[in-house]
Amino acid sequence: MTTAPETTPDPLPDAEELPEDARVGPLRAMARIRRFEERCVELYSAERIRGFMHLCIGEEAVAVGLMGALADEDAVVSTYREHGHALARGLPMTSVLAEMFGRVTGCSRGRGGSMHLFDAGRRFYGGNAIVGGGLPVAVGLALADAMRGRSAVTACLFGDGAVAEGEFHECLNLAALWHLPVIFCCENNRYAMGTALEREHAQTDLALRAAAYGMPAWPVDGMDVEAVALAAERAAAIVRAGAGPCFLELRTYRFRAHSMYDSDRYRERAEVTRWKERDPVDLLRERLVAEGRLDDERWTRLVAQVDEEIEDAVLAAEAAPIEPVEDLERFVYSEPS
Amino acid sequence: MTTAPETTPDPLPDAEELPEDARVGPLRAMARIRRFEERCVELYSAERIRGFMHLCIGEEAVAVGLMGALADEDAVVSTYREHGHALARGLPMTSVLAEMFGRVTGCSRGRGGSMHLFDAGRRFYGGNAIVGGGLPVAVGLALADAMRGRSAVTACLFGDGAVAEGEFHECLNLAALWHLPVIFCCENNRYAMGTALEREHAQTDLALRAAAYGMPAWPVDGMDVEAVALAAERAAAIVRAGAGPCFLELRTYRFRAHSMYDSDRYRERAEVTRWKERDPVDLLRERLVAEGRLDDERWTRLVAQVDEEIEDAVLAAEAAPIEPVEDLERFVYSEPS
Amino acid sequence: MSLRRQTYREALREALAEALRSDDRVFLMGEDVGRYGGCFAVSLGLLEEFGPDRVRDTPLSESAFVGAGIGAALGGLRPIVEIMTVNFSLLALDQILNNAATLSHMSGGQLAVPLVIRMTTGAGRQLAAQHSHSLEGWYAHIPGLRVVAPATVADARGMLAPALASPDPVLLFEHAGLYASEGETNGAAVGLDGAVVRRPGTDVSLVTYGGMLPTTAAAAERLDTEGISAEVVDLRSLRPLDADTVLGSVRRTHRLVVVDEGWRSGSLSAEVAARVAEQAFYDLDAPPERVCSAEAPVPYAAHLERAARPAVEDVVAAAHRTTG
Amino acid sequence: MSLRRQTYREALREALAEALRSDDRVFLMGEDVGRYGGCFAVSLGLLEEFGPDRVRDTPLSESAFVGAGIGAALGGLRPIVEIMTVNFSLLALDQILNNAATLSHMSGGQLAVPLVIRMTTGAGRQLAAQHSHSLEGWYAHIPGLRVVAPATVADARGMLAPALASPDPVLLFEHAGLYASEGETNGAAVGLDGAVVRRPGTDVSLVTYGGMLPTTAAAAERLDTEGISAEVVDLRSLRPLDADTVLGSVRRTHRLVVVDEGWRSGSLSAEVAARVAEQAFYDLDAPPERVCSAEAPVPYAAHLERAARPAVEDVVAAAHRTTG
Ligand SMILES: Cc1ncc(C[n+]2csc(CCOP(=O)(O)OP(=O)(O)O)c2C)c(N)n1
Ligand SMILES: Cc1ncc(C[n+]2csc(CCOP(=O)(O)OP(=O)(O)O)c2C)c(N)n1
Ligand SMILES: [Mg+2]
Ligand SMILES: [Mg+2]
Repeated sequence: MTTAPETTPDPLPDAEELPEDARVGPLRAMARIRRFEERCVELYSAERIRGFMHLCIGEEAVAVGLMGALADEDAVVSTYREHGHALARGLPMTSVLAEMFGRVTGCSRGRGGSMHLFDAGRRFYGGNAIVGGGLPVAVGLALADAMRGRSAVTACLFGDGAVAEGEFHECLNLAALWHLPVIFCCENNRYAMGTALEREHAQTDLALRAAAYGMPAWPVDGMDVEAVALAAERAAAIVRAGAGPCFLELRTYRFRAHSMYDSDRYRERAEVTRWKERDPVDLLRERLVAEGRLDDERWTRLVAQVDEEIEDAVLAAEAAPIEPVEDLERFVYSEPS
Repeated sequence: MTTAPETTPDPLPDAEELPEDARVGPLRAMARIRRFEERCVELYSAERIRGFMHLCIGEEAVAVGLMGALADEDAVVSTYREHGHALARGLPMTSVLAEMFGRVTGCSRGRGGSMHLFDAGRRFYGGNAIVGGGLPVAVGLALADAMRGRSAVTACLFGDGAVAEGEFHECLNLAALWHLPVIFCCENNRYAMGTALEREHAQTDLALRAAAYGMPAWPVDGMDVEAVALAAERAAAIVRAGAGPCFLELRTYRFRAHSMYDSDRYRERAEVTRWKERDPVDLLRERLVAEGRLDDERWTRLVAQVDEEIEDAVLAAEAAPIEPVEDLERFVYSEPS
Repeated sequence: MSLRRQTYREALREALAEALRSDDRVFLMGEDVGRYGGCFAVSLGLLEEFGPDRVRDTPLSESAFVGAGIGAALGGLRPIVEIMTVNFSLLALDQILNNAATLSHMSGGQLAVPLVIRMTTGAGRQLAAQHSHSLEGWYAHIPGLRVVAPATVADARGMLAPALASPDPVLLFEHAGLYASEGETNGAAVGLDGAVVRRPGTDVSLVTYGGMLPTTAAAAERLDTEGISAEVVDLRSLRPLDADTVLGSVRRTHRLVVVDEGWRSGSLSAEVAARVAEQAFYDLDAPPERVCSAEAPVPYAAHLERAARPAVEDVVAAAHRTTG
Repeated sequence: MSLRRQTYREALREALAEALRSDDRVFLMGEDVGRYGGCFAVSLGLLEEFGPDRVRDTPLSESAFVGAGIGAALGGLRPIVEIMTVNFSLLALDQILNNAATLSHMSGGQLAVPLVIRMTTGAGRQLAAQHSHSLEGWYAHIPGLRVVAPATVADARGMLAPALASPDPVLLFEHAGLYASEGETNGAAVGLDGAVVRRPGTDVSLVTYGGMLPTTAAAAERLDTEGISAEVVDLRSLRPLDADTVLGSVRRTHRLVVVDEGWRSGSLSAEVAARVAEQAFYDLDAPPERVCSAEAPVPYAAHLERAARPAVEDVVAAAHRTTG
C-alpha cells in the first residue's frame, strides 16, 4: 500500500463530502482493516494489546466481500481471526480497539480481547477461540430463524483447519438435513497454524468435500473482493430462498504469521511473496485505477481518512476506563431485570 | 430357519466326521450366530442375561463374510451389536455366553456383558458402547501396524448412525491422510435406533460420502455372505498392499428391534417383511440347495450341531463361577508383573 | 392443580407437554425423542401432539445438536435438548463449557443462553462401564451453568418451567433408576437453587441428591429403627449449591455423611464435605463421611455393579462411624 | 548425569528426545508438534532429529488423534500424544474416559493402554475464557488414569520416562506459566505417585501443585518474614493422590491451605480438603482453607485476569485465617 505523498495535500474533506464510487467502498473497507491491523502490530509491540492476536492481513477480501452481501437481520459467527469480519460487519472501530485494550468500553467490556468480539445488536456472535466451536452455534441461529419464519441467513466463518474437526461434519450434515439457512464460509488460507493444507486433509478440494453433504459448494477467489461479493450474494440468495445451506471455499492466504507468537518457519518465503502479488487491496485498487474510477489523490485521501479514524480509536481506547474489579463475577449468571 | 424333523434322525456324527463343502462353512457360521442369538432372547427373558442386548439377527452375513476375509494377525474393532462379529472372529461361544451371564469365565471376566466382548489374543478389541467410539482406536491400531511394518489390517465396524458422528469424519480423514491399513465397515441397517437413514443423513449414499475422503468406497449387498466375503477380500487386499484405507457400505437390515427395550414402533411391518425375504441364512441355504451342495438332512444335522454347542455353552455358563467381589478394583491399574 | 400420583417419567412428560403447549418458542430436540418416543420413553406421544418441528429427532451428533440448542437459544427460542445419557454428553462438553456457560460472561452480558439440557445419569441397570457414569459433579464445576437433579416426582414435574424461564443454561439430570418411581405432585414450580430437608433428624445429616435419595432415605429409616435420628438433605441444585441448608442441618446434627453416586475422588461429595469442613468446622463432632461409588469403571455383572455403588448398608455404616 | 540448569521447556524437550532415542516404539503426535515445533516450542528440533513418522503432525482432530494414540498403544507402541492445551482436550474426553481409562478394567485386564498424553494447562497470559482453563481436576476424577503435574524443572525432566514405562495411561499437565522457568535437574526419573514437601514448615501446610507452586512458595516466603513457618506440599501426582504426605504434613502443622488454580467449587482442592477433614479431623486446629480461581470464565483484561487467579496475598491471607 502507498502512503501519503511528500507534498502536503489539500485539507481532507469529511467522508460525507466525498461522493464516492460504489466500487470504492469495498476498497475503503479493506484498506481500513489493513491499516487497522498494521497499527495493531505496533500496539501489540508496545504491549497495549496482549494475549493472542491473529491478523487477517491478506484475507480482507473475504471479510469485506462477504459482509457486504449480508443484511442487518442476518447473523455472523466468526473465529479468533475476526478483526476484519467485525469491522466489515459494522462494529465501531472504537469498540473493537477498546476491547483489545481490555477497556470496559470495548465491545465485550474488555473481557474477550482480540479473539472474542461480540455485538449482539449487529448479530455478530463472536469470536470463538475453539477451532470449529462456532459451527454448531451458527446452525442453531439458523434453526431459530427458520423456525420463526424469518428470512435471515447466518454466515458461519471458519478456517481450512476447522474442516478436519468433527464439528464441521456434524454441522454440515445437520444444516443440510434440515435445510437451514447457513452460508458456510471456509476461509481456506492453506494453513492451520504450521500445518499445510495437504498435511491436514486427505482430499484438499474442500468444496468437493462439502458437496458430499448434498449442498451447493464452490471455490471462490478469496483475494478478489468483487468475486467474493458475487459468490456471497449468490449463496445468500439460494439460502434465503429456503433451499438449505451453501458452502463457499474462499481461497485466500495470510500474509503474516498465524499469531504474534509464530515464527513462521513452516512455509517458503517465495510462497508468501507469490501470494502477495495478489494482495486483495492492491488488486482492487489497481483495477479501479485502470478503470479510471480511482486516482492517486483519492486513494491518499482515503488512506488518510482511515488513519485518522484509527488514531481516534487509539486515543479513545487509551483514555477509556477499565471494568471495576468488583464486576468480575457479573454476568456469570443473568442479572434480575 | 427350519428345525429338526419329527422323526428321530440317526445319531449325529461329530463335526470332524462330516466332510463339508467349503461353501457350507459360512452357512454354518451364520446359522450358529442366528441360533445363538435366538437362544439369547430366551435367556434374556429368563433374566440370565441382563443389561442392554443388541441382536444382529438379519445381519449375520456381514459378520461372517467379513471375518472370513481376515487373517489371525488382523485386528477387529466392533460395536455393542457384536455377538456375530465375536463368534465369527473365533471367540469361543462358551466365553461369549459366560460373559453375557456375568461369569468370571467370560471373555471379559463378566465385567463387560453383551456390549463389551474382548479377546486380546484374537485381536478382537471390543465391543464399544459409545457410537463412533471405536473408530479412533481402529485408526491407532492400524497406525501401530503400519509403523512396525506389519502387514496386518484393522477391520473397523460401525453403523449408519455412527456416520453422523464427528469421529467418523476425523477418522476417515486421518486414515486416508496417513494411508493406514483400515477397512471401514459400515453396517448400514438403515436405522439408528428409531431414526431412519434419511432422517440421519442429508446424503444417504454413504459410500459416496466416504469416497469424498479420497478412499475406495463401495456398497455391498450385506445380505449375501458371499458378496460380503468377496468385497472384504478385495478391500483387505487393497489395504494390505499399503494403498490406504477402504470403506465398505454393507447394506443390511436388522430383523429385530434395536435392543431388548425397543418396542419397534418406528418402522412398517411390511418393510421388515420385505427384508426378511432376503434373510442371509435362507439366501445362502437356498443357493446351496439349488446348486446341489446341501440337502435337508445335512442342514438339519448342521443346525442340531449348532444347537448342541449352544446348549453346552448355556450349561457351562450356568455352572461357571462369578468374579470375587474383592476383585472389583483389580485392573483399574495394571498389576505389577 | 390438585395433588396427583404419577411416575417420575410421567411427571417429566407432563412438564414437557405443558412447556410445549404454553410457549411456542419451546421445542424439544435430541436423538430419538420423536418417533422412538425417547430412549427412556419420556417423550412418548409428544411428536403426535406437537409435530416433528417441535419434537425434533436429530442424527447422532451430540456436539452439533447441543451447540444448535445454544444457537437457537441465542436466536430467541427456548430449546430443550435431550442428550440420551450423561455418558454421551462428553461429546458435547466443549459446547456446554466453552459456549453455553461462557457466552454471557465473555460477551460482557450482551448474550444470554436460555437453554435447557436434559440427560439421564447413573448406573444400576447392568449397562457396564461406558453407560453407567455419574458425571453431574463435573458439570457442577462450571460457572455459568445451573445444574439440577430432581429426585422426586414433584421435582421432576416442577423444575422444567423455572429452568425454561431462566435466562441461564440449565442442566437437568434425571436418574435412570427413578423413571419408574411414583410420587405425588400438584404440578407446582420448584425453584432451581434450594436444597430441601426431606426428613428432619437430629443426630446426623445425610446429604445427597438425585438417584441416591431413595437409598439415603432407606438408610435413614434403618437408622431410625436403631434409635439414630438422621436428617436427610436433598441438594436438588448442584450448582449453585445451597450451602446454607446443608450448613444449617450440620449445625443441628453436628455430623455429616454425604452420599453421592460419583466416583469418590473429586466427586461432588468432596465439595460438600469441604464446604462443611470450612464453614461449620466447629459444629462438627466427627469427621465428615462420604459414601460414593468404588473407584473403578462400573462392571456389568450384577454382584459387582451392586458392590460398586453406594448401598443402604454403606450409608448406615458411615452414619455409625460419625455417631459411634 | 550431573546437575544442570535449564528451563522447564528445555527439560521437557530433553525428556522427549531421550525417550525417542532410547525406544523405537515411542513417537510423538499432535497438532503442530513437527514443522511448527509445538505451540509452546517444546518439541522444537525433534522433527529434524527423528523425522515425520515419529514426530507426527496431525490435523485438527482431537478425538481422532487421541483415540489413535490409544489404539497405537494397544498395538504395541508407546505414543506420546500432545493436546495443545487442556482447553481442547474436551473434544477428546470421551476417548480418554471411555477408552483409555476403561479398557483395561472392562476387558478384565486383557488390555493395557501405555499412552502418555501431554497438555498445557492454566491461565495467566490474557488468553481469555476459552484458553485459560485449569481442568486437570476433572481428569483426576477418572479411575484408570494417572495424572501428574510437574511443577519444577526436575519433575518436567524426570516424569516422562516413568510415564512411558507405566502400562497405564498417564496424563501430564504442563502449566503455561512454567515453560520459561528455570531450575536444576540431573535428569533422574521422578516417580508418578508421590507428593513432596518442597519447603518444611511447622505452622501451616500449603498444599498445591503445578502452576501454583511458585505462587505458593512466594507466599511461604512472605509468611516467613512474618514469623509464620509454612510447609509447602507439592502434590505432583493428582491421581493417585498421595494423601499420606498431605496428612503427614497436616498432622505436623495442624492447619491446611489448599491452593488450586481451578474454579473453587468442585476443584481438586475440594478433594484435598475433604480427605484431610475425613482423615486428619482431630489434627486440624482450624478449618481448612482453599485459595482458588474466581468462579467465572477467565477474562482477557489484565486486571480482571489477575483478580480471577490465586495470588500470593490470597494465600497469605488464607494462612492468616488458619493461624489467626
Ligand atoms: C479445538 C482446537 N484445537 C486447537 C486449537 C489451536 N489452534 C488455534 S488456531 C489453529 C489453526 C486453525 O487453522 P484454520 O482453521 O485453518 O484457521 P486459520 O488460523 O488459518 O485462520 C489451531 C490449531 C484451537 N484453538 N482449538
Ligand atoms: C455417542 C452415543 N450417542 C448415543 C448413543 C445411544 N445409541 C446407542 S445405539 C444408537 C443407534 C446407533 O445406530 P447405528 O450406528 O446405525 O448402529 P445400529 O444400532 O443400527 O447397529 C444410539 C443412538 C450411544 N451409544 N452413543
Ligand atoms: Mg487456515
Ligand atoms: Mg444402524
